Amino acid sequence: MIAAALTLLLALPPLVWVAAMFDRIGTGRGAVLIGPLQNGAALLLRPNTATEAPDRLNRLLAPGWYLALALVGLSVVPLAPGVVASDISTGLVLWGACEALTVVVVFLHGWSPNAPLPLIGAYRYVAIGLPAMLLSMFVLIGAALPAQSLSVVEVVEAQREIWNVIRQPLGLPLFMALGLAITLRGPFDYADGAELAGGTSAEESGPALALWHFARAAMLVAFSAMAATAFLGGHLGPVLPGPVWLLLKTLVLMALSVAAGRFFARMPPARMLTFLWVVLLPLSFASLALVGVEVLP
Amino acid sequence: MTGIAMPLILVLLAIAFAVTMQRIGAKTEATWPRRAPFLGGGLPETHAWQRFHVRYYPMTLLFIAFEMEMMFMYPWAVVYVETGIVALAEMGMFLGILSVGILYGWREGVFRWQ
Amino acid sequence: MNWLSALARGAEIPVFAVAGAQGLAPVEGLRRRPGLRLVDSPRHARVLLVAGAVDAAHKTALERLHAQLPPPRGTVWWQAAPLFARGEAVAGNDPLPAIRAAAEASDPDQRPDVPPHPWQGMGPHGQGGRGMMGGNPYGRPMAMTAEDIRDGLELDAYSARFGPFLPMLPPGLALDLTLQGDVIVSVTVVSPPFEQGVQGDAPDLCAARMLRLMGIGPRAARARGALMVLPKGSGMRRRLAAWLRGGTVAETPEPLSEALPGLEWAEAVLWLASFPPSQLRAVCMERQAA
Amino acid sequence: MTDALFLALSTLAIWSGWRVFRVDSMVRASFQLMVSFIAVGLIAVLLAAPYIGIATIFMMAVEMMVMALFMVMFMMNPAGLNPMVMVHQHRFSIAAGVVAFSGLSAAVLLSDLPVQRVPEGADVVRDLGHELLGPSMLIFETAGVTLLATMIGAVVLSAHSGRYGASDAGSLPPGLTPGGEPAGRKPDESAGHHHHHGGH
Repeated sequence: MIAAALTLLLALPPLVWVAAMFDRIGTGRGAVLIGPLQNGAALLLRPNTATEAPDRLNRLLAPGWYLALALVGLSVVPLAPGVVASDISTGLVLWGACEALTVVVVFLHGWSPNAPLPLIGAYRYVAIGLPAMLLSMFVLIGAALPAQSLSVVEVVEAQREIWNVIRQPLGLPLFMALGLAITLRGPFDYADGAELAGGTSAEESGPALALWHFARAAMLVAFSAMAATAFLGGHLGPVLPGPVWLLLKTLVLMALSVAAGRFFARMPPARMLTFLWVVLLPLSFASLALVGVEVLP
Repeated sequence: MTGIAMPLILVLLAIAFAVTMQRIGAKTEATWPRRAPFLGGGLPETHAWQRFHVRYYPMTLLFIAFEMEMMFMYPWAVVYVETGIVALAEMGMFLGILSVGILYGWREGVFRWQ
Repeated sequence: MNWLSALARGAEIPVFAVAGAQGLAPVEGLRRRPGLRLVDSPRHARVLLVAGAVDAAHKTALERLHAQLPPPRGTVWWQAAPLFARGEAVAGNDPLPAIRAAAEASDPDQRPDVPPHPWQGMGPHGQGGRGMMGGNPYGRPMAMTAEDIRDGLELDAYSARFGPFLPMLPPGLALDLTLQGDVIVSVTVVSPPFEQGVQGDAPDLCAARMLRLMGIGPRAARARGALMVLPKGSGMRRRLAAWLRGGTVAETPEPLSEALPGLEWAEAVLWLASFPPSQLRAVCMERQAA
Repeated sequence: MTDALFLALSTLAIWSGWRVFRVDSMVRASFQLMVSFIAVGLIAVLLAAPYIGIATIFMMAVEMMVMALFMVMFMMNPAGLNPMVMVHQHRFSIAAGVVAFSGLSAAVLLSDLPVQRVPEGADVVRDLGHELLGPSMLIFETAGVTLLATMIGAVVLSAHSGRYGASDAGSLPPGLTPGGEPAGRKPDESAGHHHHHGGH
């Protein structure tokens, strides 16, 4: 348990670096390897400015909470058979709680500077973040059906025969939609988008901004690890040891998420809200029904 | 049941890390022009904090009801395979009833901006 | 923290670019330049780049913007007459050396250090406010309730001047907006967008600006799905499609004070970006002349 | 270990519960309450209820989020820029608090609480599932209908938009024949405002 937690803490910074590299590939800026580190260092040395009458405490803590949620979400992922940092029998629900709290944290991040653009970003994000969470609940329940358990360890064990991505082909894409929402990316980036000049982080600078980006990337890692575990068999795989498989699958999903974030355009929020409830949510019903019929004895 | 100790430790670590890191940056004096909210050179008349006109409030109410129902589904999922067709039928009914709620909400336009 | 500073020396310089007259196309040309990175908010920037002439009427706005860059900060005037005595003026085609130099500079504030309204020590708690909603707590009054144009709920109306240098609006466009939530309730055009010439109306440039607001690059937009995310019936799809095909858009927009109220922020911003700057300028000038 | 955790979490729950009434900002108050509930949820996990505990955290996160939206929307001075007192009817609330606290404490101390240790490794979530699909099936299905009624009620009471347009514009259905009289029941002229009122 402690070994697993230490492994996570050691693996997270390099993986965040990799996430930043993925973000840089294809932007034509060069310096893919060292660029994110240099920019991060430069940002850390800049000052953060106060805004008029901000909520200081929440402004200080919001990036930390975001990072904490990414870490807790990551900690329910088993790294190898029997090696898991948070060994809790309701890991899937704990992951869901992390998603819900992410909405709260992003809202606080936008609320606390007392400035118009972050505030609009915060409110828009809540509109989209809440229903996007329903999608992940359905597809993760779909992953729990064959495992007959809410424990993430059991979910992995149940995929020895066949991965959930084959049992539940719609599950992974729908879960990726949630992933884009909690990592504030592309089509679901209603918090920090360009039409709000950076939205909830428009007023942040210096270390606060660097940490917010760090936490976003950490959340991408956590989400990808969770998706790899729930749909791609986690640490299961031939020849190579378990943690290596998990790492490889996580990297693939990180790359996929980054690519999806770049490919799909962002709708105006009201349109996305209807799309979520009327198209994606019924799709997730269907996905659950499909897996339900499949696993019936 | 100490499975929650590790998440709590991780939360404390993350918060400590974030607070420490935010002490690194240079310190500046916060003058009033520096503190003004960014509006591209423009100025607001009032504080941004306000009785914010949330445009999707009926959706949030629908959402809460829906979320409540989802919480029944987790225990259901655990015993689904054991119970078999009964569980499928029961959840089908349950979801059917709630889908009516979504359809009604859609027809009444609650997913649009009010 | 020496190693941190050493690492930071190789970083890209974050630049907040203000496009003046004829400045939009040159600024867009900087977007892929290595060594600098254009950012959306002055809070993220180290250097303020003023590209193209900004008329003296916008001096105060520019000074306010300048103050919002966290210090130390530098200024570069690129093909623009300096409006205040900070930073370096560049006439040539390449502002990068001047930006590098400005990244070492440290400009002081141009605006006086006074709160928007006096408040210190006033009121029963010394925070400048009175009662529940009155006074100027911490220098500003609180927003008050007003009629709404959509659902009739009388909640607070937020009035502010947006622009002239907001990156999501056409450069130079300053609007006095009243918002309820993120829906625009009323609009007054304060100053029209700057003249951008023929280059500013170039289809690829216009399409890239609009697509950036949708969170994607021009390459991703070649898949026609990008058009589907735009609202139907507003003409935005038609105009973006024309730009993506390489055609020009010659539609005249409705006057802003009639077209924008009732739109939600993202829609309004996309609607504005779906017209070439020259057309928007024409329609705003027409209004001001009348 | 468990005892220390229990003490820490209950202190957090009580402290943040108390802070709810001491802060000025509606947002802070909502999320202080959320923190309090999270601590209670974690205590439930310690009490061998891993599902109920974590589900409490999950539910309270979204519910307090929505509560914060509505609190900010309808309360004066929502961010507490001017200091204020969160408590109304000060004396009455103190009295009510004392009565409730002593009543509940008396109930806990005086009643004969059953001692049934949950066996180590018992799968309580499975038991809960069997309960839902077995003896409590009727309750479960009733909850579905109740929640549907909640949804419809919430939409009717709060939504301004309607099937046939905005409610204050009449929201009249089209005629049965082209250009004919609006179909459906006629609103009562003397009744003034009808039901859509958007919660002023």
